[in-house]
Amino acid sequence: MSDTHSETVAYVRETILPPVPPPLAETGVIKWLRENLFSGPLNIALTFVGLGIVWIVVSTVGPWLFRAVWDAGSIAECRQIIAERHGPDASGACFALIKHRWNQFVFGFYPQALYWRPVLAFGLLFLALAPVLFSESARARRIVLGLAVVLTFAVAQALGAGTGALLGMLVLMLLWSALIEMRPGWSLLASLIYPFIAVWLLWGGTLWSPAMALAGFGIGYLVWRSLARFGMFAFALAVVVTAMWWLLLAGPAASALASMAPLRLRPVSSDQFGGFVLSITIGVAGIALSLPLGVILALARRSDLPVIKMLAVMFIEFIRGVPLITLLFVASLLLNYFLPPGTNFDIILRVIIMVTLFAAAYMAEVIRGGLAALPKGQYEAGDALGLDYWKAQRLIILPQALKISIPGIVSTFIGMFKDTTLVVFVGLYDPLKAMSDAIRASFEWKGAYWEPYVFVGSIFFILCFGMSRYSMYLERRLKRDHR
Amino acid sequence: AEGDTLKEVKARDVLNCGVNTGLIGFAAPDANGNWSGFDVAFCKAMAAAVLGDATKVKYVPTTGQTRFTALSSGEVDLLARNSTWTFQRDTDLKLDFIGVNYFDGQGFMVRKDLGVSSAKELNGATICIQTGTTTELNLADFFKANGMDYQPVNIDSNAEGEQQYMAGACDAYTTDASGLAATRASFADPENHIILPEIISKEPLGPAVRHGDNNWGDIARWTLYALIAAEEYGVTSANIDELAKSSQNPEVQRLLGTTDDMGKMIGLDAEWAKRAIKAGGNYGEIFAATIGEQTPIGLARGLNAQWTQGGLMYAMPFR
Amino acid sequence: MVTYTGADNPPFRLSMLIYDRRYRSLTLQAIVFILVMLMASWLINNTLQNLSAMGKTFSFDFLFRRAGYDIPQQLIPYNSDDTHLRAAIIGVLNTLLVSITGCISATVVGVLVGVLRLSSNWLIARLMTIYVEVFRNIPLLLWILVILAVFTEVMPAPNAYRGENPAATMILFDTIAPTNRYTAVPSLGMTNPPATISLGREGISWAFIAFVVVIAAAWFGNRQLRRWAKNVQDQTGKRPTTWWISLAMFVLPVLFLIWYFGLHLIPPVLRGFNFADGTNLDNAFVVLWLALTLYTGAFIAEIVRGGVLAVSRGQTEAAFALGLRPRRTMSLVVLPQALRVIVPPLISQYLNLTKNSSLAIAVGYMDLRGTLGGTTLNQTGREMECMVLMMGIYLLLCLIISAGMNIFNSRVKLRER
Amino acid sequence: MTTKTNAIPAVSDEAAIEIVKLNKWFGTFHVLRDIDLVVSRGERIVIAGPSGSGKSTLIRCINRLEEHQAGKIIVDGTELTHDLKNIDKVRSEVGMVFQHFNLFPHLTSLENCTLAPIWVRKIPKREAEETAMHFLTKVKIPEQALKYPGQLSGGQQQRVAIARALCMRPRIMLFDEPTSALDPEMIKEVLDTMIELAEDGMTMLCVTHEMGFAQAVAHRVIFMDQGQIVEQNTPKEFFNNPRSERTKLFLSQILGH
Amino acid sequence: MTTKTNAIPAVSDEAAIEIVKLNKWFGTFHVLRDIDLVVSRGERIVIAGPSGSGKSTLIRCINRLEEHQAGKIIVDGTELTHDLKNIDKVRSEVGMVFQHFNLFPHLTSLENCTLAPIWVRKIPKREAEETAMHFLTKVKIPEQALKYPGQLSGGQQQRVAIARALCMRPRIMLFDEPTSALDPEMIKEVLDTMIELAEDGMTMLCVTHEMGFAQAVAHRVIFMDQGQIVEQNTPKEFFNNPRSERTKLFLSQILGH
Ligand SMILES: Nc1ncnc2c1ncn2[C@@H]1O[C@H](COP(=O)(O)OP(=O)(O)OP(=O)(O)O)[C@@H](O)[C@H]1O
Ligand SMILES: Nc1ncnc2c1ncn2[C@@H]1O[C@H](COP(=O)(O)OP(=O)(O)OP(=O)(O)O)[C@@H](O)[C@H]1O
Ligand SMILES: [Mg+2]
Ligand SMILES: [Mg+2]
Repeated sequence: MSDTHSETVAYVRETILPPVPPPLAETGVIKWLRENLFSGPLNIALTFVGLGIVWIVVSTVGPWLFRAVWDAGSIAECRQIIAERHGPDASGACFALIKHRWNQFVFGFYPQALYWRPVLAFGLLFLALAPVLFSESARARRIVLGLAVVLTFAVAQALGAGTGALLGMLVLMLLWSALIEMRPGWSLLASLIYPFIAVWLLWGGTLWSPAMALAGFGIGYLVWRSLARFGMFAFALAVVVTAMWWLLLAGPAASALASMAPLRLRPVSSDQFGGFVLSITIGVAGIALSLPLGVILALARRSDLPVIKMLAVMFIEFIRGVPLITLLFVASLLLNYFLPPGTNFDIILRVIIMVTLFAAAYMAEVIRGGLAALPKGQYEAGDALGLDYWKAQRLIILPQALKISIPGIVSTFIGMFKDTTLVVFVGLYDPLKAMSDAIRASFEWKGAYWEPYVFVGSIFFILCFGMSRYSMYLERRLKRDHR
Repeated sequence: AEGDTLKEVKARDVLNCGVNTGLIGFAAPDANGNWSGFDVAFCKAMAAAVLGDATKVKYVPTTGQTRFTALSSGEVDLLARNSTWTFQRDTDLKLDFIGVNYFDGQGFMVRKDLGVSSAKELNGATICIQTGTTTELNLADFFKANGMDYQPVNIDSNAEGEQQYMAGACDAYTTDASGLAATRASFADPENHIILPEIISKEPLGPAVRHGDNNWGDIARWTLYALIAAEEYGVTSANIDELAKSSQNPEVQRLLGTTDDMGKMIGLDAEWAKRAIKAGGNYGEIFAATIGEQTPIGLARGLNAQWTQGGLMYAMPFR
Repeated sequence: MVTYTGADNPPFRLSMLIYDRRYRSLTLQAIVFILVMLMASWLINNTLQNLSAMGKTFSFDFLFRRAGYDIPQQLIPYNSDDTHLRAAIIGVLNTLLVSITGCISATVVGVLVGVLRLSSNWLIARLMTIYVEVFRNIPLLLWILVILAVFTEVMPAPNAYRGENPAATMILFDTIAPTNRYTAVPSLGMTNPPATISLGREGISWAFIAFVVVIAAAWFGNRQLRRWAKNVQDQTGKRPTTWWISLAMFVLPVLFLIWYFGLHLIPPVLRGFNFADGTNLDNAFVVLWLALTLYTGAFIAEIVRGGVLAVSRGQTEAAFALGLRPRRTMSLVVLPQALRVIVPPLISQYLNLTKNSSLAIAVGYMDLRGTLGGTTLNQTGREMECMVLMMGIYLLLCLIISAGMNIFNSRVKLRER
Repeated sequence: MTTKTNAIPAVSDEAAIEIVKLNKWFGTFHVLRDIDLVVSRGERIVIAGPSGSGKSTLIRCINRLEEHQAGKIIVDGTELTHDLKNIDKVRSEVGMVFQHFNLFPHLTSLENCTLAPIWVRKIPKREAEETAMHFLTKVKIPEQALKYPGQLSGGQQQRVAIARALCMRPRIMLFDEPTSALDPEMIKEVLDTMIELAEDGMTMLCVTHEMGFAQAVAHRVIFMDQGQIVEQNTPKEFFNNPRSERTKLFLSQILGH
Repeated sequence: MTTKTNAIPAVSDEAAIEIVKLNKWFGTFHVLRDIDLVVSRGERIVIAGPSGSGKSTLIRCINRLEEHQAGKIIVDGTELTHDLKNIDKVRSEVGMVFQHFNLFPHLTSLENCTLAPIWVRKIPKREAEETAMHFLTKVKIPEQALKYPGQLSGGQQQRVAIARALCMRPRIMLFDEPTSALDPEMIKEVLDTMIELAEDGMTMLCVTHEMGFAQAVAHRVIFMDQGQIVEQNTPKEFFNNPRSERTKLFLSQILGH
């Protein structure tokens, strides 16, 4: 019975049908429009609303941008030019303001002749970060390196750096790039030294001060290594020795060495910092310092020792529970109260301390997420091989956890970088408000509201958007790696 | 801290001077970050007196919020930031005002077309005011005393106040009369704005130092008097060197340290006052150069004229 | 059953403090604790020394002194004769006001934009992407300043509404007048006002209580109604149509009360320098609220989008294959799952918004920071006390928000193996 | 694999599904080309074919998870057009089981099974729960009724998915590779459930590569390649005596692995 | 499965592991109950038993991945107490291979193998690498030394894991279901490696259900159920002549599937 039935079903196709193109209504512009803009009454309405929005934006901002004036000595002159060109009621942007004062937005009151120093510090930042951030793809890394070197050099030259400075820059950057490509392991060490170079470049003075500060770490490390068999005590001793070095010997040693070979750059004091140089300095310092602190906090928060865990939780929740602005006020109003009578240090340094604490709490949460994402087996394998807690963390857990956390770290950084504008409220010259206000206080530019916002906003957008794209790229990559 | 500020400053070789973040005429950085203004001139005079070099000043911009703390916590050695001398600040805030360098009073500025000619007519008006200043308190008291209502618009900085006022976000802008004049002067159409005749408060502005270090307070106080006295005796930055050699006026001789060494009494050398005056000129010169009638700010001397001219500027005798 | 006590308990030796796992952790904790305590006492000692050197004390007396300054926007009565404490309370209320309204509107904006970003409409999706990226990548402070500038520069002055041929006209049937200092909106008036209960200086009108009671009752009734509807559905399979009953339950009593008290809107009128009779919403508040809404809204939009995308296509397909209509699929399948992904980051956005409301400083809105941490601090010179109090209050607010949201979160959490 | 050979019951002559000259494109890519297929009531069809040949797409067109652009699909007398009512009608008569189960993770197994009956069929809750328990018992996991999908093994989840589809009392069941996401031990559980269904005479279309299953229960095996039906035959003939070259190649691959 | 029957070499009398009245609880759940077990040097033991019977827990107690609450565990003369020094000593003498390999994904195979020798044993890097290559060659994947675990197949990963454990030159090896996460083709690779190890006379404790392996290399098979040792015997006796009812039931299940 089933056999008879089967006779009726048997079927074999002799010729394979070729694919044919879809009917006309299914292709081309018409289809695209139909599907993407006019696929239903709601969608048609939305499309018109969207067009309306675009029209409003373009018709208000467009002419203003279109009538922009780039060459004028004051806002009054700008208005006059616009009135001449476009009639008395026309309004237009006066970007002449930006042309006159761009350097203040970017460099604050940093001495003009020394602009190459922040530029170089910023360029070197990419060299320092490249081995960490672009370790995955050699091509991306080389592009970043190449761009950093060329752009830094070109910008420094355009800003009028001296020949000697230019030559030094070029040699330094090329050597460093070569190091990154040839000896990736060593270049990480160079990245660790970067902060000290940056401090020297930005603030100037003798190279020996940051070098001696750095030496403290070296000495501590040596002490620890040579006494490693004593475990925790070696570490404690190393900390003590390092602290002693900084407190007692570093200063005299630096001045002694400086008197032999000065290696001095012209000092620039903190109150000359402003604009984006200030924002980036605070942002980068904050993130670099908060990273180790965040790691420690994250480990403490995951620790099974209740006291340590509780302390970490208290710290993190406290910091995350108050606005950054109040912490900045603490930096400017209270920090001096907490220190021994008579001590007094730079407001930028105090702000960096507070921003660091602030970022560290957020960083700790990001890293905690990375730690939690690691399978338990990794910890167990470490234990089974006989690695102790710190070795297991350093060799196995943290390298993986930090890598997973990079996207979170980048977005923390973006948030923090944006927040650096708040330093205006403690009297520092951030690019957004303080600088704009300072420039607007002058007679020539009184009454120019929009132009500084457009300019500063665009720069922030470019920097932050770039970083967020980078973190998305990383996220995709990590997702792929994890399969 | 009651420490020896003079010693600290000398050791540091730079004077930390707290100034406004940007009030043109009084203290403002220019495009290169060079500070200038009436308050800044006093910082320079102090630096010249104490350190012998008027450029050895680090200007610490302070906001209305942070200024007193900056002083009391030792971040600045001297606060030269148009601050009003009040009882509470002098006592409870632990500051010492060392004198008055500008006698001011709070006033109102309105648009001419508002049709108001007296502050008493401002019932129900919207008024722009900087937060955290004595003006805020004076304003509340004035309207209360006159049984009037008003709507405050709080602003954070002078620049913002100007913006709001110009845009018509407030009917009146109130601050010290000097500030009003400066602001009005900077408008494209000063003729369309009037400053109402009422001055609703006394605003003696002066530099302040920390409470407790009397010697440092003396130095600041007498540096200010030196500037004022110099004007009284006709000592200017132009003729000072000559007068130092030739003047027969004993008061001038003592001031310039050619006879008595008064500097020793305050821990300085004999020529401290001479350097202070030379740095930016005497009081009158400073006034004229920064906020006087020849500048865009265009303030008249008024109360700030020498006592001999009918004003209140009166230096205590150097003897 | 044998009970086991620690079978091997070797006698205590000093070296066990380091080498025995149990004691070692105690040792470590003790050391860290002592270090932290030393650090804390060092800081406190420094502070005390510094304070005494300056002749200052640590006390909260100043809270009870006369404040002497006025505050533009107050939710409860206040004038310059009140104490600093009351000024601080005004500040807290203002912070709460802008935070709560901000959270609500940011959520609305965020959900709307997040959903529109997923729409099949190319243009709208692109516009929303631009909105999100632009707002997320530029500091909030800039948005506050720009919106402030828009309000002060673009909106007309109250004067513009004056005269025969005014330069500006009120919108929405002459009821709302946006100006460059405030937005004048109608206020509520009653022709038959009932008595008020007075509580010190604040008075609570019986009318207000009546409305609260009626709305609460309606809400409660609505819940019962839905429970009943669900029961009917469980019994018979058909869900009775209830929306018009619930609507009536809310609307009718409210209408009655409105009629009973003679409740009506009093439109703002230009009188003297300013609009009077209506309520003037301070621009400082409007600007801050708008900036917080738009800025946080962009972040919430991303969260919502992520949440919806996190529900796999398979889920909707399965629901469709079962014959569920798109609207039901959304409410029964997608949303319950998306919420689980959305809520935790949403909490932190609410926290951020609350904390960011302290940027009120840029527009002179008198929030907690503006009163206690601003003018009061400045007039009294009590940095330490004011900062401690202010940070404590912010911390408390944040803890309350996250506790509340965590309860909600634990209710939508998924059960896994 | 269970290869309990059962007498394949007779097939009614009524058409449950009628597909005529079905064509579908994704963009410009021609996925389904001139598909003609009539499925009788009670008939059980297994669809096989290499990856990307359009099997899933065909199945999904039948309950309109995908829209077709040319040709006709008539399910139980209702033609699938843009008419929403028709779509709803068809969907409530066609049950579907997915490769990845697609259970609703926020609902218990029981709630997964009662959701659609309550909201689509408007059946009282009590009754819906009884039906659900009946089918959960049928797929042999009544004890998992109150657990959440996340707490079940893959095989159990797929069985809940089958029960969920059955609770709508569909006349036709579609299976899209129901066992390919499962571990070997669990495949058996699910196939057993499906065989039992087959014995009840349900109309079934099943995309699968489980040859044992095909031989045990299918009336017809359809072999698809490049969006077209290349060969169809009884399982026995299909496996023992494939006619087209492609079929031979394909069989040699899957039997080899 | 390879069932190369090799002459099981004689076992020394020295005890490598001595477990006395071991008891362990998870919370209130009693996982291990009065376990007594002596493993001689060179002895190879296979542990079998139903899921949840405590096999893994027993193994993990031996290198203190889990803490026991009562009883004694003496490994190579060192008793496991809370004393960290003892724990370190034991761990460096006991190698462990996990079901899911737990290789370090950010290190190459070679680095995986040299990590512990360098940082725990403080062996110079050069020397550690030589040892590592030696063991990688022994597990037959010297050519994969510079690859990352993510680039290896499951079987290769497990062999790297074995090499990693061997590089510490342990006297005792513990295996916890080393093949159960692997595809059938790869199981053989790993078992072959383990058999080779066995031939070298390594003391081994292995939780596994691979009966072929047990018969080929084990001196003893231990059967656990509900946290206790229910039966132990030579492989031959155990499989052909189980005594307890439970063992019979268990054997019928695994041999059936
Ligand atoms: N939504 C879609 N858009 C574009 N192309 C698609 C879409 N869905 C499927 N395709 C393509 O259509 C073709 C047929 O897909 P289909 O899923 O029907 O194949 P299949 O026979 O089920 O394969 P498999 O055995 O891998 O499941 C494939 O080439 C696939 O890439
Ligand atoms: N960390 C833990 N906390 C609580 N209970 C646990 C824990 N680890 C294991 N158990 C329980 O202890 C019992 C024994 O677990 P164990 O992993 O030793 O079993 P097993 O014999 O290895 O089983 P399998 O063959 O499934 O691996 C199980 O019931 C398990 O649920
Ligand atoms: Mg498919
Ligand atoms: Mg196990």
